[in-house]
Amino acid sequence: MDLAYGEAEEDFRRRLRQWLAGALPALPPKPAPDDWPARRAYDTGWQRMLYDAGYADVHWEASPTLRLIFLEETELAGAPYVGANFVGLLHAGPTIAAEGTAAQRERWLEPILRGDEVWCQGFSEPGAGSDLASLRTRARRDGDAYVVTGSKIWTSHAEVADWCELLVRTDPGAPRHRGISWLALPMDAPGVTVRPLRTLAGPAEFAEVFLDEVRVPVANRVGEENDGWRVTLVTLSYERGTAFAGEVVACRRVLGELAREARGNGRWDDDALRRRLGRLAAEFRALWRLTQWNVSEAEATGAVPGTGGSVFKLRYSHARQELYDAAAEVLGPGCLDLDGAWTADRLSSLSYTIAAGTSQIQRNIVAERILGLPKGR
Amino acid sequence: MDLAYGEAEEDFRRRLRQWLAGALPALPPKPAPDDWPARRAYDTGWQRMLYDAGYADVHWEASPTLRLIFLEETELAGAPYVGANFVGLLHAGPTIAAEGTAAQRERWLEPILRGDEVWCQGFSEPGAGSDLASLRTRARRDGDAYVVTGSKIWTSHAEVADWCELLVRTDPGAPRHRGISWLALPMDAPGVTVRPLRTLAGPAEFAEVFLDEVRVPVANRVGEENDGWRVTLVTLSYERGTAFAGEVVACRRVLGELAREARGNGRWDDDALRRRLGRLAAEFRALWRLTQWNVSEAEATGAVPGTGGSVFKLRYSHARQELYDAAAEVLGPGCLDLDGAWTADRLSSLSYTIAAGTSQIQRNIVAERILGLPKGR
Amino acid sequence: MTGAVRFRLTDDQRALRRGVREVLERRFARDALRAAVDGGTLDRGLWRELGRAGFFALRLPEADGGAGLGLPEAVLAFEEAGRVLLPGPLVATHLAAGRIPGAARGEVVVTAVTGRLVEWLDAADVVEGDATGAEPVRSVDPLTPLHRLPADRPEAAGANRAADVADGVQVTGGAQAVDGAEVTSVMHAAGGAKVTSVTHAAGGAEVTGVAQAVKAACAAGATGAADGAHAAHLAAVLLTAAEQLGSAGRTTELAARYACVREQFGSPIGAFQAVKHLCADMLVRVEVARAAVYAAAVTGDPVDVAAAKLLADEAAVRGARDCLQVYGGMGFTWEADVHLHLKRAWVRAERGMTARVAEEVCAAALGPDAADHSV
Amino acid sequence: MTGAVRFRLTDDQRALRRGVREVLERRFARDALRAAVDGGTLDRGLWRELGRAGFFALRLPEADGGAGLGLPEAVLAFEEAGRVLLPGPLVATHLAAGRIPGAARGEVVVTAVTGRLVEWLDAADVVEGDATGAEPVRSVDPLTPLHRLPADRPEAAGANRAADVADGVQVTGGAQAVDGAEVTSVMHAAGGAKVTSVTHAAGGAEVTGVAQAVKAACAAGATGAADGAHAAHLAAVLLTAAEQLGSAGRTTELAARYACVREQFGSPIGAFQAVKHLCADMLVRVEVARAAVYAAAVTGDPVDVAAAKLLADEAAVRGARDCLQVYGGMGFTWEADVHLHLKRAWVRAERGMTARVAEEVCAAALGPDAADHSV
Repeated sequence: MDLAYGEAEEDFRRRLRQWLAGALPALPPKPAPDDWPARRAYDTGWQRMLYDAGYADVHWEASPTLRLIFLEETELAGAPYVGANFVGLLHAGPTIAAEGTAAQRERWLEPILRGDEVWCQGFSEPGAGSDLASLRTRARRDGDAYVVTGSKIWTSHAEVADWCELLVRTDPGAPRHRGISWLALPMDAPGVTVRPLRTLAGPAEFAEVFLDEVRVPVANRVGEENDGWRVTLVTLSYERGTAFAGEVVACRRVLGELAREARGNGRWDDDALRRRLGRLAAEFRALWRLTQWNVSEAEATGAVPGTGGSVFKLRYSHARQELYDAAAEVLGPGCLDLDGAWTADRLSSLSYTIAAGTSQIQRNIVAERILGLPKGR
Repeated sequence: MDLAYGEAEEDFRRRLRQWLAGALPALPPKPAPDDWPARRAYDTGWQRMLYDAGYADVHWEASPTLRLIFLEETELAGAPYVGANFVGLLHAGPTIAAEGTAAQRERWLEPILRGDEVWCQGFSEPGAGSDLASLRTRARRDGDAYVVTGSKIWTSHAEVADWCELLVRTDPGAPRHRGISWLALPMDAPGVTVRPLRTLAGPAEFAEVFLDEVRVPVANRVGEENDGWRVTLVTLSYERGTAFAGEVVACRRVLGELAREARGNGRWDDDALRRRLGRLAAEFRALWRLTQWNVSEAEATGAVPGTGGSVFKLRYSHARQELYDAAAEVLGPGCLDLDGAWTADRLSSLSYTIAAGTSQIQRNIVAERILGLPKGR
Repeated sequence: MTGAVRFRLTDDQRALRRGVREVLERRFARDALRAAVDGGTLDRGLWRELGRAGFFALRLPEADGGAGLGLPEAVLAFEEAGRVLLPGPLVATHLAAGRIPGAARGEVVVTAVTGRLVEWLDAADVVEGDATGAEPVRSVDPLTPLHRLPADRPEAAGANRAADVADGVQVTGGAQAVDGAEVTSVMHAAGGAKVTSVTHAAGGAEVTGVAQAVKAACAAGATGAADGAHAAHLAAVLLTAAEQLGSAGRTTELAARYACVREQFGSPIGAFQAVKHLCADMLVRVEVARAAVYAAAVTGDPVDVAAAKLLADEAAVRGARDCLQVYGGMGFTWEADVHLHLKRAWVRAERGMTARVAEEVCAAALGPDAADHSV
Repeated sequence: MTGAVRFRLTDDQRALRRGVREVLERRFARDALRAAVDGGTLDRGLWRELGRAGFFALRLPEADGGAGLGLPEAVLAFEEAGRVLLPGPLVATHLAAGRIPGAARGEVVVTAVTGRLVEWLDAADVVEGDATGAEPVRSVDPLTPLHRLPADRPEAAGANRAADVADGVQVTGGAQAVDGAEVTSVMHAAGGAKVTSVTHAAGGAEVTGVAQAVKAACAAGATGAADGAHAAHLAAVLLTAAEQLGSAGRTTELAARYACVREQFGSPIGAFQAVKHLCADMLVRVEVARAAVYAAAVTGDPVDVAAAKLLADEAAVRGARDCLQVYGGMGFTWEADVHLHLKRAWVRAERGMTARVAEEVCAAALGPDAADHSV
């Protein structure tokens, strides 16, 4: 049981920190929040800087520990988030790397790393949320192409993406999990329509994607036909306990800011609020330690305990919402100001117990797969 | 919408208050908590006093409003609880009154009212708790008697009871709810063994009752053979929104005592604890109003809203546990003293979310019967 | 008078509730709601219709053109308003009826400074309290435009602190104004125009008329004014609680309805206990809050009012949160109404009396020698 | 040294945990637990066996007859103790090892005044801190006899307040005692016998020996003594947290196991989401608390220790409560072990550092200019 890092890791951290100190001032100004093309350019520009400095593949090649250090240091330094590169770097890329042919890897991986191509994700559908395997977007084989019809929702960055990792039903007669395939859809193909999806947090990066008889070459299928569910699980289990590492660092920073604000506006003298912040501080300290624990296990065994992070996500989602509720209490009536410090984050935090597996689904996973409770009911 | 009482009610309250002022000082000293025969004598003695004063049948004949006033005033005056008379007055008695033959009513009702006979309840079994209809205690017909074998649990006052309202399975082949009958079991019948049941709160009034080929006359069956489930539901729905009325009054008194204690020991200066007590005060105020609401509805329509009190019980059970957790915080290390003011009540409050329908079962009832959510799962 | 306790709706009250619901269904159906969300302006036609329907004059004596009803009836009307997310400074205008000409009939829109916030300042013809220097805020709630008083203004800071113990309509501010010195702080129109700009309000109320009305309201002397202010404050808090109650009831219905139709894993999600129990707990919070709000309307007791606000705030905020969780991704979209309930509930939780203050009021009532029990 | 972060158990640590678990399974199986519940006395044979197994001497240098291990290993051992509800003043005796002769080998039972409470006073050979005037209390936990200091004694009140910020083993009390004037306040035997009564302790340690040991512990001077006291306090808090963690893990296991076998409505109750999700939340609390407790054992940081205590207390108390709910009526019986976990968790929550104090410690660390982040 140790929290010290090895020399190589500390060296990596030192060099990264040094590089960040030089690189960040050279960044262009941040684009407006809803200027999607400018945001794409900003995000991919940052990815290109990482590429040139040798950090582009930190999510793919580096050990979980180095990845953890990368996420921690970039967050501490205020570096840009992965942004529009998210799906390419953390979902589609790893899937292609693991399950693609040599030609597919050749075609798609390097452009992701260089920030040349942006991917989005076409998994969820209006009727298939928690129950993803009930997806209905249909792909009919026609010669050397699939003809795809259906719709997807919650597709981030769809407006500016070049590719979409798409789950489609290729065998409607098979059991739910057995008739699904994984396709790389070129977003400029005829029949693809993208409609921005406004959320309760205002205009966000989400969109709906409508597919009307879109032809996708069979060569764009990764994995075997009807084997897409397994291919997807490979993607989902790729993450090595670091999924929210940067966010936990950020939450701890926010907590410090809240304490400063509360000290300034007098709310700090309220025993209840002050101790509430203290409790959250304990919470996020523990979540950081749990991240390090999961990374250590992943490093040693290849697997993240708590069934791939469900334990972590359950607690973190809740703690993040608590954090922004506490922020509202610190601000008092100021919490109603959309331009206020934490209002936008409070709104977006509302999705945490829903997105990427609701807390209800995560509890099922924890109870059934870790505690061995029976399925059903 | 009104919270005023009519003249008749206010008159009832005045006379009751007057009577209590005279009657209570005449009570014998309270018996030791685990001297069950003495407690029986004390409880039945009190019932006899009520009988002589004309209040014995307040739970049966009086309007829900008068019952509410009775519970409120006796609690405020510090009168004895219903104690060992509970099952007779509030379960078995009303069942016999509603479903019994003239002879049965003649035989059993008056002794209950006079405090001459004590009843206990033989419903739950070790294997049949939340799922009461899965009970297995077997009654085989043999001439003019049933021969009963099985065991019951959570039978209060069994050691000192004369009668037990017993649910038995008379037709093992029928669907679960269709093969059950309701019997009045004389506790001195051969084959009845009572074993006190120790709880986490120490020795309490609970017992297990073992039945080994006990002969119960068929004449002791209330309702038709195999119709016991319906007969039982009659009992369960008898209560008219007043089930916890006295307790809510008592909880509000405890809250006042906690505030006094906290003011004395300095904890009142803790914003968090003080406001916690304030929140509980709001809670119990509202629960008292909800009681009055339910009673008013019962008075007007004959039915308690919130499906017979499930809404009330869910919130009250939780609030009661919160109350005693707050008490522990007021006491600090003193909360570990079993002889301390609220420790025993804290322990017994732990049963509230379990007994008489767990909170999980109550939520099912509320969701399915009030909100119309589908069954199953 | 031998009746039992009748803590339930009378037939008249049921009829009133039905009537308000019908007006709102006709004049503020879902398309009107979404139009209000997109538009952001106050519908003066709707306001006048509310006036005609007696929404504002409900508690005025019949002699003064009102319905002569009481707080319980007002609470029922505001509960309905909360259900459909009816926008506008409803509470302030209702409280101004009979005091500020035109308010009763919905011809004048009245808002009030509460704490450091003013709702619907640009749309209001009359502002109660001193809104000098208030700056527009990009409101989290698309149905409630907000202005905020500067934090560094001493009075505002004072008001903010005072708000902590006795928030609400600042009638004392109005009383100051009758001196004529700070009339602009009482009257307000877009652009900071002087008091004469009130004449642009429908109904043509005049400055002196309004000022005299305010004066009259305070004429009973310092004690009377304080009592009146206190009563008005309590009413404002309680009517806000009633709106919260309506919203909480509505999100509970929405969640239950969605849980019956949305299918995942081969059955309606409402068949899963996790969803089912979430909905059950929502309903429990609504019913407990309802008992508290209705009782406070009957008694008018300050502690009952504080308890009502506390429980109704919680029912509304947590109800909207849980409804969002039941809706899942769909609840996160702008098109679903869930977020409107949540954001509005946040606004109302800050209005009049916060949870913190309500808890203190309830705690303070736990007197040292209090057998805290009132029938 | 190119290894990655290794915040996980080493093979040696796994072996240690297994070893402790085996000893406890052999010497303190369920029948022994229930015998302890009924008996209420401390099993000196078991105590010595714990001593022989190195439970108390774990952190003593090997030169002094210890195992030369650190806080992480001690935490693992105490977690196992918490799992099986091992009774006795384990923390105080462990902390006395090497300082009070006989403690390391389990030949002497050492207890300590923490706040206003003393656990196992009658059974102890040595008491650290001033227990003068302590009165027996009918303890809520059948596995932890308690004495309580009078509230009106100024020192006790002081200790109680001090306890709020730096509770735990009151080594300063011990330091006073080396002057010889108040020796009885350091040493204690049943009946208030003087210090010589320590000779009745197994192992025959002598008064002067003990007094000198205490003196030696404080010899490093005022600063050193304060540091030592602080370190001992932190260790006491952390080892208590470790016991809570063990208890929380155990109640989670018990609940899950019961949910798999108990059937109602035709299936195991663990198949119902309500029960399933209760169990899942229990496990989450355990794993988050585990990360906090283990990390605090590695860093020894006071804020990490406070966070660990806070989260472990919550995991233990709520875990036992939820386990009771899963057990239903069966959990309410004396025969089920659930209540023993709950009551013990309540006792430990009051020991060393309460949630209130832990929250304050964590809040205070949110420095005004703190980018509160330490790798």
